[in-house]
Amino acid sequence: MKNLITMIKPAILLLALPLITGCSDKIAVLNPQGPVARSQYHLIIWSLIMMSLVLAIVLILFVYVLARYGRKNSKGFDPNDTGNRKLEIVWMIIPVIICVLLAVPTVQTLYALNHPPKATATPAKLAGKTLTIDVTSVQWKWLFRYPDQKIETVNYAVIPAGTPVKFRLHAYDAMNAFWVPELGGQQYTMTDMPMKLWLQADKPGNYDGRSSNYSGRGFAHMTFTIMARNATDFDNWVNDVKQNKPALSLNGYKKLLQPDTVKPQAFSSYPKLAEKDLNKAQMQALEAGKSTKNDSMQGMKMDKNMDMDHNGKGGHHDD
Amino acid sequence: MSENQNQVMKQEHAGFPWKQVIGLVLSLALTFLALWIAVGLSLPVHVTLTIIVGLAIFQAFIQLFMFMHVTEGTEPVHQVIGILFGIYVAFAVVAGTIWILAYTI
Amino acid sequence: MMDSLLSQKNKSTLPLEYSTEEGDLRIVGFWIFLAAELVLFGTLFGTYLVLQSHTAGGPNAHDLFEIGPVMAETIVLLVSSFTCGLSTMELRRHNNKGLIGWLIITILLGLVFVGLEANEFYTYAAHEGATLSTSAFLSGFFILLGTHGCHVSLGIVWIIGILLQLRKRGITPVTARKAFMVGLYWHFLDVVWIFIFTAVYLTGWVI
Amino acid sequence: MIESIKSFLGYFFVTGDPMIYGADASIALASIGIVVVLTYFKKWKWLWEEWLTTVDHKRIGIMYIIAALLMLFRGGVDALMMRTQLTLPNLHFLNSEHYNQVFTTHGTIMIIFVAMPFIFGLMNIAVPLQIGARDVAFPFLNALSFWLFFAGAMLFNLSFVIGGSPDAGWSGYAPFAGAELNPGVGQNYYVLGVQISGIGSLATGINFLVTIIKMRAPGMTLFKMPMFTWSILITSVIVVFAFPAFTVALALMTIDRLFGAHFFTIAAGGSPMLWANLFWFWGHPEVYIVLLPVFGIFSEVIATFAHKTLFGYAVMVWSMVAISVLSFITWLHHFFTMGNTAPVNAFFSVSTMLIAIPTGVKIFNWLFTLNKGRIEFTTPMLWALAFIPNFTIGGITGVMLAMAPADYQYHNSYFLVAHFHSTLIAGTVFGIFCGLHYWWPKMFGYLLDERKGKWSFWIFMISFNICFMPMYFLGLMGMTRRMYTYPAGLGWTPINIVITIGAFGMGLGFIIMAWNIIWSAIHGKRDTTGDPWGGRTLEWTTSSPAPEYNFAHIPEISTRDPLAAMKEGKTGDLRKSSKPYEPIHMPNNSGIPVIMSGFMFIAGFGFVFEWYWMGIPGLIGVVACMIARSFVYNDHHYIPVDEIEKTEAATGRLS
Ligand code: HEA
Ligand code: HEA
Ligand code: CUA
Ligand SMILES: [Cu+2]
Repeated sequence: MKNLITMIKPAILLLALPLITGCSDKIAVLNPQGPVARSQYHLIIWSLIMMSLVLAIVLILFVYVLARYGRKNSKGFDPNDTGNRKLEIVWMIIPVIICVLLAVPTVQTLYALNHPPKATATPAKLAGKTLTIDVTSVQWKWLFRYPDQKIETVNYAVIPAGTPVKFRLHAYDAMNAFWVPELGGQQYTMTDMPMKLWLQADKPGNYDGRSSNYSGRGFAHMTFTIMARNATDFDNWVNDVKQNKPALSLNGYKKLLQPDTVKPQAFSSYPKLAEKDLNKAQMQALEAGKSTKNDSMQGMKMDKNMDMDHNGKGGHHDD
Repeated sequence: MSENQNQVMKQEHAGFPWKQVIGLVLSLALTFLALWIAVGLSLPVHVTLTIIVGLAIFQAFIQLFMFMHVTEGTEPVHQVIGILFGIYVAFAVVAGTIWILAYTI
Repeated sequence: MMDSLLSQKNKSTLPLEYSTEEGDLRIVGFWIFLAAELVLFGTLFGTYLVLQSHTAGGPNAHDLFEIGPVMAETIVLLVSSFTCGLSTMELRRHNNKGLIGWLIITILLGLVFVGLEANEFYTYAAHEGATLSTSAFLSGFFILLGTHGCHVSLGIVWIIGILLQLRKRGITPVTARKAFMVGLYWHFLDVVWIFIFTAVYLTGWVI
Repeated sequence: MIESIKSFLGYFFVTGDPMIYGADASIALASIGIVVVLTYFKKWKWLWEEWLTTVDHKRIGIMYIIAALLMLFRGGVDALMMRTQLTLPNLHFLNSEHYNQVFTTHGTIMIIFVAMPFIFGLMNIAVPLQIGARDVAFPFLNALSFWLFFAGAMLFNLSFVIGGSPDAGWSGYAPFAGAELNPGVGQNYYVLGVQISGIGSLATGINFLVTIIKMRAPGMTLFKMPMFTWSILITSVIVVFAFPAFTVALALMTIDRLFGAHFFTIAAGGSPMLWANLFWFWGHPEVYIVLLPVFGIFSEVIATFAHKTLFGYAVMVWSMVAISVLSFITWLHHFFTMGNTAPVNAFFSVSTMLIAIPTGVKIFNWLFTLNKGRIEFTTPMLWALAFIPNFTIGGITGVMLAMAPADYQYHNSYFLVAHFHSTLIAGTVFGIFCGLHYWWPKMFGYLLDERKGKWSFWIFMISFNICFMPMYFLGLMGMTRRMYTYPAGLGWTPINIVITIGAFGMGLGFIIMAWNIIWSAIHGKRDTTGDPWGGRTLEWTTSSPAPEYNFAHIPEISTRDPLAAMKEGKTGDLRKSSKPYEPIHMPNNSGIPVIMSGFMFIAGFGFVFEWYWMGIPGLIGVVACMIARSFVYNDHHYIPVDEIEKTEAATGRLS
């Protein structure tokens, strides 16, 4: 039964997956380094178990019928076996149950992810503190703006470990998606709709991020690094940037907005204009001296905490 | 003898086009009613929207039955199911799009 | 109801347009086509409703829509649907003259409608500077109404073609089918207009 | 002057790439070759009368399949180019621009110009025969659908050498695909080429819906129809209701690009996300459009070669109905990560998962059809069997993707790429190969060679697993789709090497299949009985290939699987009838479909380049053809009795 063996092989591969995860930290999604990624990881493992079960049932039946009835003169041939209500109900009910078992944690996780993760940083005075970073995707780079620290970085961001970080996501031109697999799942960036993504790193370390939504020529190089540091290192880094890095001039900022790939950089300040989170069309209107009025996607509130920006002009509300 | 065949007979021989006239009068009445509710009254927006959409659907069914004879033909069940499925999908695309992209209007 | 839907196999009692197999097939096919059109317009409605508030600083529904012209268009179209219904009735009576007469009145009303709509568009463009590329709202508006208007215009051309054939051949199973189908089409466009009236104009005034 | 001509040519023809010059040259050579051969053998008239103007569903089906096989070749070469580029990190086999065009054309071609036409081809061939009809409801429209598809496909493919290919992915997301960020003609080719063939698809949907509900042989009630016919009925419903949304989406994008509207733009309040919404409103049902028909094929093939009727017929039907209803309310699962509220994501997560239930019902019913059967391992049966485990993997990973919070981690990664190839290849492609081998004798009168068929099956199927199973891991390792290259040191390299090996293995399998087709045309076993497999349904009661009129007498049936019932002696002979023949009423050939599609092509090409002097006359030509058609009253002819007698005698069916 050569054919059977080759058919089973992929299944074995899939079943072996949870085992492999133990020994390789290269599988980023299965190597969660923060609470958000971890809750998704639990969901993934749970679904893998259920799915392995389904696959196992199908494979066992498959192998059985082929082995038993695949021979030239197998016994038990019965052309009148054309249906069986009871059996059919069984294989309707079991998938229903499996779907319920998958749907419940799915919906729970979905709602849970709307809230910031619990801070784990010590000392205790850090608890309850969050950090906000405004992220802008530009063809083909990532701009990170720290509205509270008033600094800006390109293609990398430093965050305090153990502290929930709220990334507010915008796009200047094409859609992209902001993904740091070890810290948690992705969100799109869009020109007309600011979105948010809570992430948190358990411990200091560097985590690779990349755009996961295709945006043109330089898309493959649209990578960044999220560097988690402990609280004091983070503060030191902020001070260092403030003191030792150049300011981002208006011209420099506009240059960054041109489609191109660039190296990681940091700036001790950013121009006022950057705060407005203009998209490409608004920027062009501004340059041409026209009004920058544009409509954002009204009503698409991700939750009550986040007010949408109805006229598309700066003005963030902090919660 | 089914109801529809009777209708066909009636239409072919009756003198006055009652069905058409009633259809017209009803549509005009409903149109003006909707206009009055929308512009003349000042009910809460959601109430107004619900009522006028309801009226529009009612009027669409008048056209469908009074003028278009959906239930006529050799096997009208086919076109009735077709239209119903069309309504289902059209509803999905309109309601879904609004829900996803602009549910507060 | 269901019963009568299923039990109409008996062709002899049915009107002429169903008398040939081909006629029967085409009418069912046309119904399915109309159901597909329902989705097509549904998509345009969804698009319009989502973009309705995206006026980008340009004129909005309140600035543009006026009750007078809109009601004129609506009444003309509703009446044309009525005259079209009368034409189908004459078809059933095998009265070719009546059929042709009502069809002509229908297309005249249709032409008035198209004229009114063109005038409406022209007014918006000329007086308010509202064009297809002013804002997403107006893109949605012009394309939704334009698609409907194109359908009406196409309907007019189609009716003219049928009138020619009716004059030459009289009422035959084939021409009867064509006249019946164009009637369905015309009523369908009326249904679409009812929703345009509601979702575009009334809603525009309400919000 | 010379300069301006030069610069025009530089803009018109794609330049600067040896691969493209190669394509230019081979297109020119192939065209010249075809013209020379046709002229030399004086075949122009034959081509025009027998093929280009035909309205015969069997010939249209064959033309669909030939076109689809050619497109599969093109899409496959695209795939192999991508795989070559991705074998190792930092390769420069393709540069970024070129790679982007290649995955865009690969995806679009495979879905729209391979999967769809292949299915349309098979259903054209089999459905009228299975229901005992002489043709489809609207033969003229059928020809028009084919030629519109063909015009769209040619227009799309032209982009490779003239003007430049689209490069925004097969899903063409705004705003990247809009005029602002993507000037040039590439995206115009995409919107117009796909639009033209889409209109043809919509017409096909209506045509087959009416054919199946109205033209079944006497006695064949809905619940006595063969399962393939059922699957096409339901697929047609999905086509009819999904395509209008796509028509609108493409039209709006065209208007944005050509006439400056703001549906999906960044500026003036346009909503890029609206494109995604409309695209997937069609896009998700589309995957079932290419899947349900192959479910039908598998049902036929599994029943035939297990020598049993299908297990749980009624449930098989109702599960497809359920899938068609659900398929319209799950589209958002393609953009869970676009900032939807939790209730929205929750609704679409659950509605998506629900599809697993009817699909699972089908899987188990097939397994129980095999149970207590007498399984015969023919080539079509192998494809059908391999489908079951391989597709299940694709399906369950689909359910994993349906869990929105988990999808935040899979979306747009190679996990997704693996999922959809597992469903599209193990489902659709295995299915069309299965149907191709199964109905081949009915199409051409000879069988494909079993030995070569099995070789190509095993090589293709094993390579498929080598190619796509590792992609799941690659996705979890963080590799995203649509990357033209990747850096070393992430652990991705070994996996990519394996994948590429698998891809070339699939190419080898495909070459063997092509060789099999050529070889069998010359040496293949002829099918003289019309029933080479021991079939169960009506298409096997007529001769192979079927005569122009399909059945000399319209068969009357009283059971499901009428041919099987006849063989068991339960009913009378379906092949011969003692009744005298009557002249058969058949539709006339018409040149209008091909001419009209030619005008459509011209119009499309004109609009691609925004040459309205060309586009508008093209459209006028289309309308003129329509008007001309509406005045054609005399479009049928009769096949005389003596001709029928001659044909029937030749296949030994004269009683
Ligand atoms: C033929 C094509 C095909 C088919 C059949 C499917 C079937 C399914 N697909 Fe797939 N899908 C695609 C083609 C297809 N898909 C494509 C092309 C894309 C990507 C497009 C792009 O972005 O370019 C995609 C993307 C895609 C996504 C988006 C992911 C993302 O972008 O992040 C999702 C998410 O929910 C999804 C889910 C599903 C599900 C739940 C099914 C279900 O129908 C599967 C049902 C089948 C089974 C489950 C197996 C058998 C069942 C049993 C044995 C019963 C028991 C099982 C359970 C109870 C679980 N698909
Ligand atoms: C039915 C649909 C279908 C089919 C059959 C395939 C078949 C294949 N696909 Fe495709 N694929 C898609 C639909 C399909 N794909 C879609 C929709 C996308 C998304 C596109 C997008 O992102 O927009 C995609 C994307 C996609 C990617 C991701 C690209 C990226 O995101 O960067 C990859 C990468 O490996 C890939 C690989 C393959 C391979 C190796 C095959 C193999 O099965 C191919 C088998 C090979 C052949 C049949 C070759 C035949 C030709 C020869 C043998 C000729 C040999 C001659 C010479 C070498 C000169 N596909
Ligand atoms: Cu993105 Cu709303
Ligand atoms: Cu989907």
